Formats: sequence, C-alpha cells, structure tokens
Amino acid sequence: MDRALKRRLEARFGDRLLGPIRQRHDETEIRVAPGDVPEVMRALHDEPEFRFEALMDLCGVDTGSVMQTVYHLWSETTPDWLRVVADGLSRDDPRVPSVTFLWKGAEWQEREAYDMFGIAFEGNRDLRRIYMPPDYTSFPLRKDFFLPDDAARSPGGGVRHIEQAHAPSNATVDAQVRKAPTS
Amino acid sequence: MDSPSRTFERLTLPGKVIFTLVPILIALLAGLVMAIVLVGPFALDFLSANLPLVRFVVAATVVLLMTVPTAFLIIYMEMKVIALMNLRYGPDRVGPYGSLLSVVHGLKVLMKEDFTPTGADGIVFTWAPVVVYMASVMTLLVLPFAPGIFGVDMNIGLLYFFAMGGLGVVGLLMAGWSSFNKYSLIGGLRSAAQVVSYEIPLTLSVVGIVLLSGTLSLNKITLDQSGSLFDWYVFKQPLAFLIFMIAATAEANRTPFDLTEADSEIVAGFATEYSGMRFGFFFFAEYVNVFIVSGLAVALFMGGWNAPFDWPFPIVAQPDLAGMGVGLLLAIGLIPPLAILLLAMPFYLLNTGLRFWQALVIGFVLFNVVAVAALLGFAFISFDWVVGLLWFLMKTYGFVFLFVWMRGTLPRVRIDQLMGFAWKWLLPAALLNLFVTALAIVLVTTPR
Amino acid sequence: MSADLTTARHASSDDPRVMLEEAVGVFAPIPPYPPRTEREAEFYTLGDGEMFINMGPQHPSTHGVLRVVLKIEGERVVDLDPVLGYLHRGVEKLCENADYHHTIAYTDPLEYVSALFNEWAPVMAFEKLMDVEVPRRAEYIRVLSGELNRIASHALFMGWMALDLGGLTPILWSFIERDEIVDMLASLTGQRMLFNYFRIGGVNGDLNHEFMSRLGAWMSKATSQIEANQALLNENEIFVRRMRGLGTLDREAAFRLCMTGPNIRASGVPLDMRRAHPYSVYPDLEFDIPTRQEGDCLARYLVRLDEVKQSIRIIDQCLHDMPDGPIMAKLPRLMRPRPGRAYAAVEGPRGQYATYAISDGTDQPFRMRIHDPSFVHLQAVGLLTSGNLIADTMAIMASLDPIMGGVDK
Amino acid sequence: MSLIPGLGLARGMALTLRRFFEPKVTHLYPEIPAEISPKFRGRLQLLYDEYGTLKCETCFQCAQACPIECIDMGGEDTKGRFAVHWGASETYGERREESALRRSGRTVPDPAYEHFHEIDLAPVDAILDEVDHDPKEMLRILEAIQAAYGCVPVAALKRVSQTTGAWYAMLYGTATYYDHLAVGARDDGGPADVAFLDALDGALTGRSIGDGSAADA
Repeated sequence: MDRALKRRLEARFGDRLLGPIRQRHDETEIRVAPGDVPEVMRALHDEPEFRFEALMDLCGVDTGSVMQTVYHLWSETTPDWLRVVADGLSRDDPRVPSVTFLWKGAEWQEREAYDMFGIAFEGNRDLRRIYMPPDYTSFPLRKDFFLPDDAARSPGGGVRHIEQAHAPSNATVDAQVRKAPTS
Repeated sequence: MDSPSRTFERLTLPGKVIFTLVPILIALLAGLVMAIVLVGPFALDFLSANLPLVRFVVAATVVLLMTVPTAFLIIYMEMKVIALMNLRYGPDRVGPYGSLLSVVHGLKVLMKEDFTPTGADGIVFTWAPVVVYMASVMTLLVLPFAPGIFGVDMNIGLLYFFAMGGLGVVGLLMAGWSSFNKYSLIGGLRSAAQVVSYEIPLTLSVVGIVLLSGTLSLNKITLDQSGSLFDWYVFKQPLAFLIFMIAATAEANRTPFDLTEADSEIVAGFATEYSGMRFGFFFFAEYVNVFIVSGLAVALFMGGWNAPFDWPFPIVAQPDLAGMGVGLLLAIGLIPPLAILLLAMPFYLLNTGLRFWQALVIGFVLFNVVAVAALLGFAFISFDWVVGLLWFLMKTYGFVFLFVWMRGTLPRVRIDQLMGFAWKWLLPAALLNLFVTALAIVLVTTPR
Repeated sequence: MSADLTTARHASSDDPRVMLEEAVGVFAPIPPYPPRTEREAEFYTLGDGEMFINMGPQHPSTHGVLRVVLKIEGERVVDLDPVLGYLHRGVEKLCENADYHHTIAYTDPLEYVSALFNEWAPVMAFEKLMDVEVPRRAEYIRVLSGELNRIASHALFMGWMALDLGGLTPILWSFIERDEIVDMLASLTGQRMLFNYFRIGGVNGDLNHEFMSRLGAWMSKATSQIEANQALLNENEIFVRRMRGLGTLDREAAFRLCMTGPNIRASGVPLDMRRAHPYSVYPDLEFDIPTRQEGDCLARYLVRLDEVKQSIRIIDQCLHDMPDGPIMAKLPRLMRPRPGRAYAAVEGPRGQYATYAISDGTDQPFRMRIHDPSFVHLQAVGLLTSGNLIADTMAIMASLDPIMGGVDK
Repeated sequence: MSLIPGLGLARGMALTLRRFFEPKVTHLYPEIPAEISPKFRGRLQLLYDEYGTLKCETCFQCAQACPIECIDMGGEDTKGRFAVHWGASETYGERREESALRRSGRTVPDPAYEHFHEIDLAPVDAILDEVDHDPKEMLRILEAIQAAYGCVPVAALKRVSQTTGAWYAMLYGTATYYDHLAVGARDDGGPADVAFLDALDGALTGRSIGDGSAADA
C-alpha cells in the first residue's frame, strides 16, 4: 500500500472525490463523478507526480442500483494499481465521457462496456456493439438480464435458444427479472 | 430341353465371361482384318507420305498421357519430401510408403462435385482450367528427353516454349475473372503481373545461351553441350543459370513466389471457387509446370541427356541375332523353361512345405524379374536413348526436388518485393549477362 | 466477373449492378442497416477505385474465427474493420452464476494456447479477496508451470508467424516443441490443453516423478533445440525483409493503444507485470526483461524469442529453489469472501491477463471482469495496417499474436 | 541477416535438408498407442464388472464435483445401459435446468419451498461459523438449530445445504431420521398443503422469487 500516493491524490483531487480513498492490498481506489472523468484522467496521465501512462483495464459494472465504469491505471511512480471508479451512472441512461482522447486502445473496451451494459461513452467515435449482433436489443451483463435458457426461472418455458432477442422492458419478462444476488 | 437363357444361367462366372466375350472378340478381330485388308494399303501410303504428322500425333498423345503419372509422382514427392523435412512421416498408408496416395487424390478429385458458383461466367469458368492445362502440356512437346526422343524438333523451340508458357497466364486470368470472387480476382491479377514481369528476365537469361549455341532449337542446344562435364552451359553462364532458376520459380508459381495461390492471404487465389476435376486440372498443370521448368533447366544448362562423365568401361553388345538362325528359335524355346526350373529348384528343395507348382510360380516370377532386368541392361548398353532418358529424368527430378525443398523451407515474398526484385535486380542482371556474353563471343571469334 | 463487386450498396439502390449482386445472393460485407456510428459510416463508404474484401471468419490465417472487412485499393489496404463475436461465450456472465471454484473451469478455455495464465489471474484476484496466503511451494509450482506454458505459447507463435508468411515447416517444428511441453504439463495437471490446475490458495497436485523426468529430459536439450529451429527464420532474407520496418509502433503509440506484454516491450518499454507489479515469487527470481527499440514486427518476433530464453532461466531457478511444504492453503470448503473488490494481473505470453472481481459476500462473484491482452492488441491491427499491402495484414496480425478465444470471451 | 545475400536462405535450406534425414517424431497412433500419464483426466466411463453389472452406484459424487455440470447421470447409451452424459464445457456450460443444477449439488432457488416461512438466519450462520461450515458435523449443526429454533426449519436446512455444500437430500434425510429433530414445523398455523398449492401456482405462473436488495459494490 502506497500511503504517499493517497496523500498526493487527496491533495490534488480533494474536492472532486466522492468519498474517501480506499486502499487494500496493492490497490488504491478513488471514486469520481462521471463528468469529472476527462479532467481527472488527463491529470493522472500528464502530471509528473502521477504519470499514469498505461490504462490497464476498462470495464463497466452494474451494482443493481447504479452503473459504474472502472479504470485501472499503472504508473512507474507507484507500486500500486490505481482504480478510478466513475460512480453513480443512472441505470436508465448511463452516460460517461470517453477516455479515447488519451488512450486510443480504450475504444474497444468502451465498445465492450457499451455492448454489455449499455453505457454510452460520449466522445467515442465507434460506439457500436462489438460481441453481440447488431440487432440485439438487451445488455447481457446487466443484473436485470437473465439467461433465457434458465429453466429454473422460467417455469414451463423450457430451453430457449440463447440468441433469441428479447427486451427486458417487456411486460411478460418483467415478472421474471433477476435481482442482484444477495447474501 | 433347357432354353438357351437357362443354359447361360447355369454357367459359372468365368464361363459366362468367356461365353460373352469370345464372340465379340471374334467379331472385332474379323472387322480388324477386313479393315486392314481393305484400307491398309491406302492408310500406309498416307502415313508414309505424312511422317511428321504421324510423329506429331504420336508425340502429342504420349505427352498428354505422360502428364498424369508425372503429376502423380511429383505430388507424391512433394507430400513425402516436405513431410520428411517437417519431421513427419507423410503419406504411409496407401500403397508401399504411401506412394499411391496421389492416385487416390486424383480419384477423389474425379468423384467430387464439379459446380459452378452463382454469378460466375460459366463458359470462361469452364474453359479456364483447360487453357491452363493445355498450355503446360503443349510446352512438353519441344522438350528433348533423349537423343531422338522428342515431340518436335522445332527450330524456334525455345521461343515456342516461352510463348506457350506465357499462355498459361491467360487461363489463370480467365479463372480469376470468371469466378465471381474477389480472392480469385486478386489471384488472377497477381499471376498476370508476376508471370509477365518474370517472363522478361527469364527470356533474357537464356539469350546468352542462344548466342553461344547459335540456335533456338532445344535439341540442338542439348547436342551443343555434349562432350565433357564442362561443356554444360551452367559453367559458361552461371549468372544466367541463377537468374533462370529464380525466374523459373516465379513462372511456375512456386514458393517463395507462389503469390497467386497464397493460402494465408487470398485463400487459394484463382482456384478458390474451383472444385472437382476442374480444380484437378489446375493442380495437375501446376505440377506439370514444375516438371517442364525443371526439364528446361536441364536441357538448357545441365547438358540435357548428356551424361556428366563417360562410362569408364565401354561395353558394346551387338549380338548378331539374324546370324543365329535356328539357334535363336531353340534358345527362345528352351531358355525360359530351363531358367524357371533352375530358379524354382532351390525353393522346392530347401522348403519341404512347398508344393512343386508353388515353387514353379516363384521361379516364374523370379525369371520375369531377371529377364526384365537383363532386357533393361541390354537396352541401357545398346541404345543411346535409354541412357539419355535416364540421365535426363535423373537431372529433372533433381531439380524437382530442389523446388520441393525450397517450398519446405522458404516463406513467401511480398508482391512489391516480388515485382521490385524482377525489375530492379533480375532484369539488369540478365542484361549484364547478355552484354558480357556478347562481348566475349565477339572477342573470341574476331580474327586477330 | 459478371457483376461489379466494387460497387457500394449505399451508392444507389436502383443501380442494376447492385440489384444483380442482391439477386445472386452473394454475401456483401456492407451491413444491411444504416451506419450506427460516425466511424462505421466513414468505413462503409467507398472511395474511387476501392473495394471491400471480406476476410474470415473462415479464412486460413485469421487465427480462429475473426472476420476482418478490408477496404482495399488494388493490393493496398486502405482501412479495415475487425468484426468480433463469432466465438463469444459470455464467460463473464457465466462466472457470475458459478461459485468461486467453478469460475476456474470457465476462464480456463478462454485463451486455449496459454490456459494457465487465464487461471492464474482470477485465482490471484480471489486470493486477494479472501486474504489467503499461498504456500511458497505452490507459488513455485505455479511459476514453473506458467513459464513452461509461456514457452509453449511462444513456440506456437513462431510457427504461426512463419505460416502466415507462407513458410510451411516452422509450424510443425513448433508443434514438436509444444508437444513435449504439453505432454509434460499433462503429466503434472492431467490435461494437455485446458489444465484446470490452479486452485484458490494453491495448486491441484504436487510435482510428480513423471513430470520431473520429462522436464529434465527436455531441459537438457531445450536451448539447443530452440536455437536450431530459429536458424530457419532469423537469418532468412525473405522473412527479415518482410518483417523489418513493418507496422512500427513507437513508445507513445504503444501506451496510447494500451499495449502490454511483448508488444509494448518491442517498442522499448520494459513493462512486465512480473517486475512492474511483482506477484508470486518473481521478486526472488533472477531474470531480465528483453526489450527492443524498433517496435516493428521483427522486434515483436525477436522479443518473444528472447523471452523464451529468460523463461528457461526461470524454470532452472525454480527447480533449484523449490521449497518443501504444503501446496494448498487451508480454506473453508465453500468460499464467501467479504464484500470487496480486487484486481490482479499476471504477465502472460501475450501481455497482461487481469481479473477484476467484486464480491458481495455470497459464494458467487458479483462481477467478474476478465481482461484479455489479445482483445486490446487486436484493435491495433487497423491502425498499423492501413497503407500497407494485403500480405502485410497477415504479418502484422500474426506479430501481435491475438488468440480469438481470448478476444471473444 | 548475413553480409552475403542469400547465405541465410542457404543456411535454412541446409537445416531443412538435415531434418530430412533425421528420425521422425510422428506418433504412429493406431499401431503404437499413446502413453497416457497416470494423472490424465480424460473422458468419463462407467465401469462394468465381469458379470456385466454396472459398478456405478449413482452416488452423484462425480456430478457434484464437476464444476461446469457437464456430467449428467441421467443418460443411457445406445445399448440401453446407464451412461454418463458428457460434453465439451462450452456446450454444457449453459446447462442450467433445475434438475441438472440440483443433481450437481448446486443451490437451486426452488419455488416449492417458498411457503416455508422466511426466518432470521443469523443463528444458523453463527452455528455454521462455529463448526467452520464442516458438513461432517452435520448432527451437531442440526441439534444446535433445533435448540435455537425449537424445530429445524426448512429454510435453515436450505441454508446449511448452501453453505456447507452438503446435499440437501442428505440433510433432509438426516433431519427426518432422528426423532428429536422436528423438521419444518411452522410457527404460525395454517394448513401446509394450501400454502404449498399457492406456491406451486406461483411457480407455474412465473412469479418472482428473489429477495433482491442491491449488493454493496
């Protein structure tokens, strides 16, 4: 755990952070509002005290109540992973600015997050589905998506073909919406 | 009384066959005799009046028939040699050491469906393989296999060879254009660009030989190289040989210049949409091309059918068969049975489990082997062309091995490198070679 | 060709040539729906003399079921658009519905060439979630088997590289190399390809006699065998001329494209997770991180060759330093880590294999993100290829070494 | 690349020619069977003894152990004998029918048990933590639950099954075997069969079952 990094981050982004900086193992986590992502990322990327040059991973998360996009950054200046969580995207219309202006390689990862969660990355030139067919309507990794062949959840429905298109907003489907797994 | 059909049905299978075939054979024989008696003299007159034509027809037939086993042999060779270089065994199931696998491939290709894809230009699509195949078969006509064994001794043989070789491109272009497939189109265009480019250094590289020998006839060029090993043009024209080999590899679309069918880039090039025997024609033409390119290299540079060294023990067996008279008849009548008995005896005496007729069969087989070997040896000693053919084929298959070996080793070049190499390196080198050769000839032959 | 294939369908719908193309039912790469993004509209509009060519998903050299739509002008590639999803299995969703142990069996076949690294990343992430201390012997065994798998993967890379450039022989020699390693790993893990060997808190089985004897026999000849095979390609003029200066990536571009692994090390960045974020017992081991400055296809190829030598060094040290002890940590039978998040990355043969796992306190991961390097690297193909020839597309794609199983997840 | 152009090509050619004469490595498979390591995990086969009787006792331990539920003991082969259904993980990865899940020992949300009251499971969890989720301590767990609730609620049984990994049927069997354990006694009255029918109705009409509160993530 790199306490110095925590201090630097607090000094630089103190007012922008949503909640305290969490550190566990070799990971440092900051949470920012979606609108702050470009400035924060640019600062982290450019400023010599951070120099997080490499975007190691970009993914979306559906917590069941809100959406998040999670960025993992790497820098030579610290032995920690820096996790930047853009928190609090609405589930109905999740939008977050794209980071392709810094990392061209984020383009496909953002496409994947769009494909799987429906998160719209504003500024991504090529935001279309990447894995699923273009006429697919739902977002599979959302928590309200259920496996269509899940016979345990669809009594009498039997096994349906997995590629069958279905809309989660459909009234008949709503009755079977799967909630987030809880303890 | 049985009806004739009942009688026929009661016969055994061999009986039925004989019963059916014998009348047919008799009828055919009678017809043949009648035909010979009636039109024989006129036909003979006609044939003797047009001997070159007869020679051409026979040669064309032989050449056409020859391509199939040649292609089979080279395909097998390619499979086996590359496999051995890859540390595999290669074909080893069909026939001894898998040698019949290429025959099975041929049969498989014959049996496969021969379809024309939707949108293809049917006529051009159908005739493209024929053009490719005929182009390579027609080149074989002028290749001198041995003294006296060649299709036509054309005085413009070399020119004819390159002209016919260039004709194959037309077929590839036809295939590429008519297939209604972009991969085929790219393959066809690649082959056109490649073959047209490499035609020039290829032709220029042999002009030096033409200057040296003063003829375009392949037969005469080969004759020009008779004598010692150092009369071969490879020693007089080493640069030309190198250029020729590189350009010929490109002409035959072989690795590292097999861009027309680069499977990792454009699937199978011009042959992508072909199946069945049409594809088989392309396949055969490719391997016949390898053979004729090797044959041409041998004829031009490696002395053709000339032996690299003189046979150190000259044996001349010219038995005067006519002088033996009745003795010949006696020999023909007596030698085979006696030899069979002689060869059968050891088996019969040493192996008590063997019946006498079984020993006789073994003896007969052995006698045949010995007799064929003796005949071949006799032919080898007494006929020039057998020796020549043997040497020619040995050298040619040496070159075929070289092509296969290159395929097993080298990666493919890129299209711009390919074209750049032809125009920037091979063409100037060929011109330089031509210039130096001409200069040398002028210097040597000018009287001082 | 009967119909002009170079016509774009957007051009005009009453064009007879377009109608013919539709009538004969020939597959056209132009999607039948209006363009969804700016980039798609730009790509699927043809310029003068350009045409589309559809490569894959059944193409000999797309390393699996990748489909690439090439926009070409003669032999020159103007632009390309990779189309993914032909091998998509939804592993992340499946992992959310499986408990922690079961996810290993799902992540295993993601990238079938280097399956151990796909197990390693999630296992490490779960260990972080559970705060498990892995026994040192288990860590050494993981490093040992992982490096063996890395060599097998790089051996295959060399063969594929040559095959995509038209050489027939190296791929079979590579498979000989790989076969020996894979047989070795089969005697250790029980399977040849999808090992399913790492467990949360350790490994499935201890080293056994058969594995050790096979490893010893292989180690005695490995270096000489690999070097002998390299002579075929490394000095080959055709090979070197095709690879040198092709698809050059400089340091900044490599970072911008989120490259990891050998691909970024070929651009002169010594970014190796084994040193940048040390995990397992790598801090105790001595090895170098080979880098090259050129950043072209040849550099990417040579960096991998150098890595093989370093891996042999690591294996040698592992065998010498291997401590005795247990191979599994003591864990409850059913895992319910406390709510939290963990990110773990390992350095695989293609780059960073990472897993971001979120636990909500149940026996199943709430969210499991699997990061695969092939996926990130594949998008560089479009950038590196435009302006080069069709044949270069294969060379660049092969030098980036994507495995479609990992790309499509 | 060497200084002399073409030397690299020649070296490559020499190398392939050397390999041409080297011993080959192909396994001649049908003649020489492959050596299989004793640790090899291959295809599952049911064993038959010398009288042709199936040795498999259908204990489902293999099906429970299989992480991706590719083992399904319900199969019969072409000769009408019992067999293991097996397949590639990719094909069987999506097998989530209730029966397959239950056979594999996985937690199955089951509408049939919905009529049993939701209870506060904290005591159960405390008991389970005490014995470290060890299914071997089954009787001790059940007795402790009996002591805590006055009966053994089915919800508690399900909980024990889920967390220890013990098969629900085994738990149920154990709990009903002993007289001092009272399984599934309800706190408040009401005929159980009516509630059961209600639940069945709910299951058939596809009513939602989960108790979804959002996860802390």
